[in-house]
Amino acid sequence: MLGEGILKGLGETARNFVGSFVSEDRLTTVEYPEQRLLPIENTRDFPFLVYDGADPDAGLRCVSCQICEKECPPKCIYIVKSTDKKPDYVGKPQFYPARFDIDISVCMSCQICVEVCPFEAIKMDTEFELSTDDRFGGLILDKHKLAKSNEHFQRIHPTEAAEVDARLAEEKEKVEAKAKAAAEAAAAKTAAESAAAKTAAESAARKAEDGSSGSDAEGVKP
Amino acid sequence: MMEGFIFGLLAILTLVGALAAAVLRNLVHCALSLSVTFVGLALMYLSLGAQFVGLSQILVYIGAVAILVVFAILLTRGAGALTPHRLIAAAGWRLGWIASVAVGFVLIFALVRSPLPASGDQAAKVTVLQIGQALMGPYVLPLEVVAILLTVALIGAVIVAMPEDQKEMR
Amino acid sequence: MNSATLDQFFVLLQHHLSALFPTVLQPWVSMILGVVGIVAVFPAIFALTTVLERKGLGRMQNRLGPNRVGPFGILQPIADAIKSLTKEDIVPRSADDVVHFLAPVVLVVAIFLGYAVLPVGRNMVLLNIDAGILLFFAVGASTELSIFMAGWSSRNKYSLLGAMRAVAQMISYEVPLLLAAVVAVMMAGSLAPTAIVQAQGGFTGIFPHWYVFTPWGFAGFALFVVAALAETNRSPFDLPEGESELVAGYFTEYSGFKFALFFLGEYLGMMSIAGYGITLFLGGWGAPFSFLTFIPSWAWFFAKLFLAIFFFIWLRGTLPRLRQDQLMNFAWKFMLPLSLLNLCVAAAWRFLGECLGSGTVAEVMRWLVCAAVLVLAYILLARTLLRRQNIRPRSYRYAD
Amino acid sequence: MSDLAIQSYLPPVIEVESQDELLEVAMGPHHPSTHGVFRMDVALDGERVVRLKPVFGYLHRNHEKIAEKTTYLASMPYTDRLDYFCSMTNNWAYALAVEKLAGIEVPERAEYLRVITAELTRIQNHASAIGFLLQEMGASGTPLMYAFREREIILDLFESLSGSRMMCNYMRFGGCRVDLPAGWLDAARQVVAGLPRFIDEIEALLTSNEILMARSQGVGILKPDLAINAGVTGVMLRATGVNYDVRKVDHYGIYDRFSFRVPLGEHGDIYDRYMLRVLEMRESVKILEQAIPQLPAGPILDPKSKPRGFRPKPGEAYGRIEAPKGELGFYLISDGTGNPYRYRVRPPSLINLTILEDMCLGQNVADVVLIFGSVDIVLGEVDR
Repeated sequence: MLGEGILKGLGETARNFVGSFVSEDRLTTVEYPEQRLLPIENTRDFPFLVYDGADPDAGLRCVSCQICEKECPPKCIYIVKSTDKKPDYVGKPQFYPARFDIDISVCMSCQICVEVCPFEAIKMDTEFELSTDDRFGGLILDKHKLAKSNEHFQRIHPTEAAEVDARLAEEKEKVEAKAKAAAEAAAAKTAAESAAAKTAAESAARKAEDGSSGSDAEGVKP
Repeated sequence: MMEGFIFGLLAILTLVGALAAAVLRNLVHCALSLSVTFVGLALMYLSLGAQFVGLSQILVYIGAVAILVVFAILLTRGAGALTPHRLIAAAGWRLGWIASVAVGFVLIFALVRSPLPASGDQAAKVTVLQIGQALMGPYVLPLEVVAILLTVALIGAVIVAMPEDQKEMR
Repeated sequence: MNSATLDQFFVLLQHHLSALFPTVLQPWVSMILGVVGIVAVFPAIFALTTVLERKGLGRMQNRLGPNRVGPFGILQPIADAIKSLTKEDIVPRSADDVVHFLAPVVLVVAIFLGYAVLPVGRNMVLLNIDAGILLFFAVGASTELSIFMAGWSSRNKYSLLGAMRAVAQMISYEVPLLLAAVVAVMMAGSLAPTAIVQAQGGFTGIFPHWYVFTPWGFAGFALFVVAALAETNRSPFDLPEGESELVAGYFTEYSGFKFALFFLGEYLGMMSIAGYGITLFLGGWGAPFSFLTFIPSWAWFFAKLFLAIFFFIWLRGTLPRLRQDQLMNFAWKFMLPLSLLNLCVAAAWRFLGECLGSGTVAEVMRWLVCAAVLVLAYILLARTLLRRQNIRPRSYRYAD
Repeated sequence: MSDLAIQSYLPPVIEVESQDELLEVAMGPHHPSTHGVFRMDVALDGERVVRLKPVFGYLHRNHEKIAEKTTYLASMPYTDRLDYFCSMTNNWAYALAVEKLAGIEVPERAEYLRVITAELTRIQNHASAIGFLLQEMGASGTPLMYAFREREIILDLFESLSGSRMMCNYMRFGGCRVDLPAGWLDAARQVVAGLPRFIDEIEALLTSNEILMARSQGVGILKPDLAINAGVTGVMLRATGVNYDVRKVDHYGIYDRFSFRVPLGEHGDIYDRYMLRVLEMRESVKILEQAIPQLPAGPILDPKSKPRGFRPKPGEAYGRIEAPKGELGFYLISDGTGNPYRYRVRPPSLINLTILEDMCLGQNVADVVLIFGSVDIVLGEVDR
């Protein structure tokens, strides 16, 4: 009560002063541009669009369904749907975004677009050094700036990307199997119509087995 | 030669300060000019070799009296406002002149009548130690009387400044 | 170079340099050299202090402090100087520009004057006058006026409040500061700083005769330190510039180089008051142990100065600030009675020394009696004051 | 609590000798210690406060109206930005309200995760509140830096869990958004193990400091009856000695499963508020020490809940929790569409701030910033 409290406090700051020379715990700052913190896997900053393969235009997963545009809380996404269609990763013809802009000066990094996207097309980036001297134009990211490869996604969020890849592969496999089965069925139908020979039917059945095992092998590959 | 020059400078400083204190319109400026005068006087004492008196002059007059004056001005709300636009001599100036002439006469009379040493250089060097011994020896009674007077004044000031309700309590 | 020449290195340098000039000019040249020395060395220490303060505070707060300009940020003050020199000098339109301009100048000049009688080493004092301590207090008192000028001329409520606070605080703490210093003056029997340092020059065994090692000296030193903190507006007495209330106190409306001058004045004031504290109680330029006397006297002085500055920084890193009325209460109800008592104890020490003789038992007796009186008074006074304000540690109940 | 009669209330009037002698000072909106943009028009008689008018709204962002125009889910990230120090508890309060409205059950594991994140939030909020209070007191940032050191560690946990340090947006109607990443629980255990050391450090630095005691004891006293009448909650209310903690009163979540105590003050001054924050941090550590080992396995989200097309049946609900700053409530009315018909936040910061003038009148101007700091507000929540 008579000054001990002040002395105790002085002792505490002295401990921290000395401690800052010997202990990591007591000197927690990181000298930013030269040193960086280890990246945390779940970190989210601003959204980007995922594309498969090498070509950002051809491989873009986005099918321009505009769900994210609608669900975005601050309404920072602007999408213009294409008039034509292009094949998606399973080969099905889909619309694609003719324009896809995100105003990251408005975006609040809430990740709701990622949650609502049924096509795994939009994901959160970890890039945060986005300062620009153009306050209006420089902070609007268009389709080309937003498009980043699946490899990038795999690098920044390995766990999530692995899950997504597995799910997509499974879906693709399902679709392919279905398509193959449909094709087989159609082929079998025509075959049965054209030639009612028993041997021909047997060979067709054998072929179908081969095909399914082949698609299995394909599904494991990625 | 050198002494004369320094004296001249200090005299000008002191006089200008005093004049400014008398004629400036803004009261705070007047107070600040007054402290310039105090500094000039203190420097004069110092140049005459009276260290203790000179330094006490600074300590007491700059450190306390000047501050007291500006505080008094501020607390009586005269600080920001300029005094009304009129010449210093406008109202009551005759009285002022009479007073200053009278004071001047008294001072000159005192100066003329007091026996001065033949030359300024002859003044004995008085050390702080000697002043202390004089105050504690032959002059101890006046010193104590002054001390009691000041203490009484201090207590009186406290009582005047005390809020009414507290005064009644005591 | 033996230790004696090293000790007197700067004195000899001054002599040799002034010997180059004709005899008539020699005293002048010698004086100018001394002034140049002070004007060069102490602002340099000020520059170093600013960066040390920021780094030291940073270390206490688990961070690095300035580290960008030069190696370990040591050139930071140069960057700061360039910044403050090139910044626009803004004078508020309604400000009283003459007074506004004069305030920082008066402050810095007055504070520099205080260094004239500060002995920074053996024979190293610019002006060896009888009433040196008095000069220090005289110029210290005149800084108050410049602070008032700054606050008043800015025509800003925060500035004026800050200046009023600062002046009231400095006047209040000048009394205990003086009374605490008087003890050392009494014992040394002189107002001259050099004489006071010499009076503390001897050694018993390996320990020096510093005043701080006596009960009255320790109490006087503690009181001096507290009053010095208040006098220089340092934490925990930094209310005049308490930014959480008054933005920046009396220099709110200053910018650029004038602001830098206030900053300089503040730190120079802190260093000069620390220097006088060292002179009065910590043996000035004397070595702390008899076997360390080979180290030059000026090195000891500056080492002690840096320690004192570090202590100030340390306090700043730890303590919150007091409130105005508490500050005043502390000055008048605690510091003043204690320093008056300390004066009596010092006198008693002296007479007890004459009465009891010089044996070891008598020494110890004297020591114990004086210490007991001071400690008792401290405890009683502090207890009473805290109890009257109802300040005590508390315990808490819990609900389940 | 019931023995405190509710009376009609008139604010105290401080008598002054003359109105002309008053000095009017506008503290803020750009004042260093107004925690953002807040203004106090203070009338001073010398250094004594005789009138204080709080002016806020500089940070008004239309939160409630925006929420009524968007889907239920889209409001979740907006709640992060109310009290941006404690997004986890904001999320929880909103999720709780919607769960009540729609009758959604929360899985066991998600309840535990909510408790863990909420108590971590409480610790970092109280630590920073103490730091800011001492900053106001002029402690040159040391306690604040220590508080931020611990806060960073806790925010690291939040980032690795939810992806963001402050704007977590972690909770969903019927659970939480994502499950724990690998190694999170061990990291959390380590953090919790280090917290008592930090609280001891803060206490050694501050609790027995005579200057802190002198500055805060007997300053800014709030009387319990006024506190209750004004609807003050949280630490502010408990410092007056009223035993009211929504965790104990409302039995929300799974708080009944943990043993913890509610510290109570008796003077209602700044020191009590400071000490209560310290003691509550200790209690939160206790809860965390119980909750982390008990965390069960299982789903984290009600399987019936879906992100899109959420339409609760018509009705109304009020969900409230003990947020670090007091009782945080969300009142929702649904008309069966995808947007709430009415969305109302009960912000503890705002309601605790309403008695600012009562606490400040007659005090020294230097204490005003201190009293203001001891309320612990975030302007984002006050202005919404």
